[in-house]
Amino acid sequence: MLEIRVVEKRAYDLFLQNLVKGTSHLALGQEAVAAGFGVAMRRDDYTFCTYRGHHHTLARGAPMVGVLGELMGRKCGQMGGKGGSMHLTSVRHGVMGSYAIVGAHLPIAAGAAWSAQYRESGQVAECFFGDGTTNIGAFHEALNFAVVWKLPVIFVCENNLYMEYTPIASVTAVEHPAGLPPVIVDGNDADAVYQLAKDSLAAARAGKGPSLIEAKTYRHSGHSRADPAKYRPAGELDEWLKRDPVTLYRTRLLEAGVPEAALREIEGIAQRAVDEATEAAKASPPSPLDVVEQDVWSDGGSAWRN
Amino acid sequence: MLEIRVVEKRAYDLFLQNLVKGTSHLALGQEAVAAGFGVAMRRDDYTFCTYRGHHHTLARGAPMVGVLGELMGRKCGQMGGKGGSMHLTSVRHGVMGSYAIVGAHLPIAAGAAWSAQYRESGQVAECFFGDGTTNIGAFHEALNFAVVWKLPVIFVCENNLYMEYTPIASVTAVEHPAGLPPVIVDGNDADAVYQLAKDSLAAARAGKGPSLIEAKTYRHSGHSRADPAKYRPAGELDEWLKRDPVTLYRTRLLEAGVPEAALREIEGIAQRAVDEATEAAKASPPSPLDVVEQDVWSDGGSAWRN
Amino acid sequence: MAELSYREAVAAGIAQEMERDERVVLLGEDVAGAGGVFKTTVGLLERFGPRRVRDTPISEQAIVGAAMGAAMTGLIPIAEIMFSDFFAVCWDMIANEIAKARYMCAGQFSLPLVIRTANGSGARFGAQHSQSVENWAMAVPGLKVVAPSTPADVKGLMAAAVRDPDPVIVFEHKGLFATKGEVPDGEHVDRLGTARVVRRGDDITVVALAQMVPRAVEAAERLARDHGISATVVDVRSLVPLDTQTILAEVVKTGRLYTVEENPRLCGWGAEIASIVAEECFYDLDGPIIRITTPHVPLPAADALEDHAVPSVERIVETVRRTAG
Amino acid sequence: MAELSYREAVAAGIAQEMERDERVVLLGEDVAGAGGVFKTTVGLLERFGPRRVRDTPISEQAIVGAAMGAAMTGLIPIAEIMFSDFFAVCWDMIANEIAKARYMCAGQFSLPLVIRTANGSGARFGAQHSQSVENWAMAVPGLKVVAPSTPADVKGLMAAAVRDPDPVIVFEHKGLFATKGEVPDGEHVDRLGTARVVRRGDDITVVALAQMVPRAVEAAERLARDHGISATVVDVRSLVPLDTQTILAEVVKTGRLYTVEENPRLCGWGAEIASIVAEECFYDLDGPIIRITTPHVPLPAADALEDHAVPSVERIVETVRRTAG
Ligand SMILES: Cc1ncc(C[n+]2csc(CCOP(=O)(O)OP(=O)(O)O)c2C)c(N)n1
Ligand SMILES: Cc1ncc(C[n+]2csc(CCOP(=O)(O)OP(=O)(O)O)c2C)c(N)n1
Ligand SMILES: [Mg+2]
Ligand SMILES: [Mg+2]
Repeated sequence: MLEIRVVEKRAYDLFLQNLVKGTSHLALGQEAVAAGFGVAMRRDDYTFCTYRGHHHTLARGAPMVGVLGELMGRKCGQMGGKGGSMHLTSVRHGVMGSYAIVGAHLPIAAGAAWSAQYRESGQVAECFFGDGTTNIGAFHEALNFAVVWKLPVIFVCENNLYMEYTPIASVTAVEHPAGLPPVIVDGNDADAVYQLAKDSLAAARAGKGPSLIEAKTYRHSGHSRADPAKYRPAGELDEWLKRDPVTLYRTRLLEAGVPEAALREIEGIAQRAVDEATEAAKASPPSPLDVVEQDVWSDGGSAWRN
Repeated sequence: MLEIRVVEKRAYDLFLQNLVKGTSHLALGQEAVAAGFGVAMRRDDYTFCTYRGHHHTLARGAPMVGVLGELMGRKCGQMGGKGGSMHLTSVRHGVMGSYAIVGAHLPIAAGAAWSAQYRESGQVAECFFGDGTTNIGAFHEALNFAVVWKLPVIFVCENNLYMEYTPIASVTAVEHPAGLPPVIVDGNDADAVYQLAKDSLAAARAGKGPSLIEAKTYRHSGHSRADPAKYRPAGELDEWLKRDPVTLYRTRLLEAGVPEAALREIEGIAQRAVDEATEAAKASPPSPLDVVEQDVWSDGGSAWRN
Repeated sequence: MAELSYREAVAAGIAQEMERDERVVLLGEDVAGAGGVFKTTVGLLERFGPRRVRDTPISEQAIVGAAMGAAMTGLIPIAEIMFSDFFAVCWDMIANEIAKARYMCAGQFSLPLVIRTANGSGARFGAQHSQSVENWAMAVPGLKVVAPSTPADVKGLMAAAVRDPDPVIVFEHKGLFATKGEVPDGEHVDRLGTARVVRRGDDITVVALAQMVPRAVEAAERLARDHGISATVVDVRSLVPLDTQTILAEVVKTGRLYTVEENPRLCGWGAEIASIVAEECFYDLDGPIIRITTPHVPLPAADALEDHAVPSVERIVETVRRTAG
Repeated sequence: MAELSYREAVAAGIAQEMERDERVVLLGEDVAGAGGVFKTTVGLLERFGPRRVRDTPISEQAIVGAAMGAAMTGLIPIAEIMFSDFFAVCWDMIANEIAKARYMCAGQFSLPLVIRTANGSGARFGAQHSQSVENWAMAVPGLKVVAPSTPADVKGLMAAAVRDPDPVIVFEHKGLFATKGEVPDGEHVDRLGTARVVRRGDDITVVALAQMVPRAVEAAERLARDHGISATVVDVRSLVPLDTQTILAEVVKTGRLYTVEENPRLCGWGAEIASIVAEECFYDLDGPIIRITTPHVPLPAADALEDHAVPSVERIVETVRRTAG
């Protein structure tokens, strides 16, 4: 969780230094959801996430240098600069992609769950998305489909109160989607998320079908790098900062008797790891131009004619 | 209701005589829904229906010759043969179209309701669709949209237990769509439908927003002309024939003291009207070929270049 | 060789591949219990069981999205979209997700899946159930696209599509389902990206696809018989990959190109082929390149109107006769 | 004349029409309170109020569908689809409903509506937020399509789109939002279906659209200066209706056609224009027709990669120099 926090902050700094070009959607404030689920998942479970997916990608163990390098369009980037911030994928770590069209990855995650069910592999697909996503058709189709086919998929809504700049409450009436009543969890409490994650994963693995989880959380920054988030009511951010998941967890550890020094050390390690990843990414050359015409097809190329 | 029944049967006969070429989806058995709503609606209210839309089109007063002519591809057809059975439209009668892509007309009906709200015209949009439609994304988007914008639109699901050939219960988990709990009505009881139609229309006109109605009914014939409906369990059709809406209503009228002779007379009138419409349609020439390149644009033509 | 109808050949191709590979699964609306609304999947449920042949809700995004998710995790799904017109309700899944995913992740996974669909006119279903949308798919990088014109081809190209490691869209043609033809016995696997010269002539080259192929052939017979014009007919079969070698070679031989397309006029595959020819063998051309297409209008429902809109044998003959001077 | 940015000109065009006609309404995601994610609708909520300028849920089918329903019942809606890539999630509404409804009902109603969207590359948003999909729209009969390249044009064509009685898709270009230019004072209404000759030359004709227009013009300057090649540049502006008169006339004058397209290679508008030229002024051509396009791949995200994929001034110059012999 801490590493995610530091990476997200670094991503912001790198953007300010003009080293990150395209857009990026930080998950500052939402780290506990990724951390709680990431730890609870089995190595071969599948993660599907959105353009706001750095946290979930890192939580599955994808290396920081690949993430930062991708944001910077470097050769060392997770996808060599072809995907960018919104499309982080690390199949090796079970991260089956970050999808930038709202709602699209829900049916896809259901499909991965179908495959796990068919292969009797015991794998579960986790699908993360935002509150705004509950208004799009694909959300509804995927939930119904997963329920009817009893698929091992967990749909996790990170409810951060806003779509891009519009408060979600002003545009949604969705409450009981497609026969799947949501289980609500404090998304800023990593332990609570972890516990629920474990339970729902176990249920999915036991063949009990999908579940829908609503993790209540908040993004500390704007929607994307272009957004100063002026639409927020005064004081809202401050309230949520008081419940910052990283601070909350730190306090909890202290209260549990973990010495301050040990926490400092962990913090130092995270900081150094991110520094090193940053330097490695900076040192990596830009992606070679010939990748542009590669990897459309499985033969590695893009030929559409003979 | 009776006229609709006779027209639908005639459409079937004409198909057997190879006078109706394309597909057609009869509403035999579902007439009471159209009749109940048709009578309750204000002249300037809007109807939106599906490919299974003959009944709703007729219930709004569109002439039979236009409907039968359209099925036969005649010049006298409602749209001169350009739309066919699945796309009956009669703007003059408030029938704003029949739509053949499942779910598509729900957002469109919401849009007409928005227009009525904006113009403060007091009009209501009625949107009819089948049970299978509850599984497609557009259904969900439209309902949420209508609730959030508080639109004067009534979504009427004619639940006839089947999508094309697949029983709906095997593929749907949808129960409480987008914050709009359905009101259930016996769709074979024309009076019950009429009463509910009146109430929901009044509510919509009073600015109370949309409603969702589930009319339980059954189609006596197959899904479309190509379908012998072998997938039905034995006896199911017979059970429903006992509750045939036309017979039910006839019995009720008799019980209410309407003399048999009066009913016979009405039946005779309906029969003759359909006979006349059939002859008129048969006498009409086929659509002239030049309509093919007409009416893409409002200038009446289809030019895409100068 | 057995004689099969085009619709039987579809089922035969799917069955052959399901038999061969346990990873091949089929999903779609009414494909299982009912054997498909066009009866193209008859017998598959009985033969392969409900685990591998599955009916779905009316949820095209879920159907195609599920196929994608399954393909990236070890299965080889065949998804049916009942009518190609309905691509529009799941176009995001096809054009933005399936087509682009492999590229965006720099090849970390592949998507071995097939989307098959009933395309085209002939059944008098009107504007929303009769479209030819093969050009929609061709315009999107990341999709392979075939449109077979015979029973043998539909079986062989279906098999090739299933075996291909990338997403392939198979456009079956509604107007051809009832046609019959010889299909090789035993395993039959064709090759994507290969056009076929159906007929050879000296004066002009006609390039056609799917339902337009038999019409082009008949037109060629009549042109030879009635007007002394001798035509080569090429069946494109595969739009992506496109067999430009065969097409260009045949155009160079006659010096004249006609394309016969069912899709509406603008930006069809015919425009693509015409443009390739106008760039790459301009100096071999003896006259204008002429596209024979459906006019740029939606399709009408009535039989006479539909027949008038879509290129007919008469229209092909007439156009060639008038212009091949 | 005032100098406006392209994004300001979008808002100015909408405002002009909302001012004129009470029936004009605007809906879309984040268009009201936030003034649009590209700041193209800034000030409209304040000026016209929440009844006429409305934020919607993330429901593209509902947005476009509602626009259609409203258009057939007396309003003139302008629907924003935030990125043109998202057309794919509401393609049924656009391609199957809006485009076909008037035809199917034999003209019983019209659909005076506008769908405006941010199209194209330049912002390094990757494969799902950078596409140029004007060819998707052009391929569907029943849609009018414009893609302006200057602030004046975007204002004037927006106004023309609103006044047109049929559905018009306005492709605003992300790569042009920050560009500035003179916009006529007072009411400014342009005409659909008119191309513009931006520059005249003797040797070749270059036909371009939207972001490719300034690049084509710059390439033409360099070709003149460095290589002695004198080029006409035509800004297509409107794909449907298409001003074939202007285009054909300019091609005939130089005898050589180059198209510069941002959409991926296959079945783009360039193919359509090339095909028209290859049919209608074949005998006026002095050499092959050459299309300069993005290769047939999804777009990569990294800046250098994106720049490499999309036609650049250098690539235009280089291609012409090599082939205009
Ligand atoms: C189909 C579609 N519509 C619109 C967008 C633009 N968009 C990107 S993110 C976003 C808001 C999503 O809100 P939410 O689901 O709550 O996720 P969050 O960003 O809050 O994590 C929107 C509207 C999109 N990417 N895809
Ligand atoms: C998007 C889409 N998918 C599939 C179809 C094919 N189709 C036509 S009718 C139908 C069944 C619809 O069932 P329901 O909504 O219950 O209506 P009913 O026919 O029973 O009146 C299907 C699957 C379609 N027209 N549109
Ligand atoms: Mg949110
Ligand atoms: Mg039904």
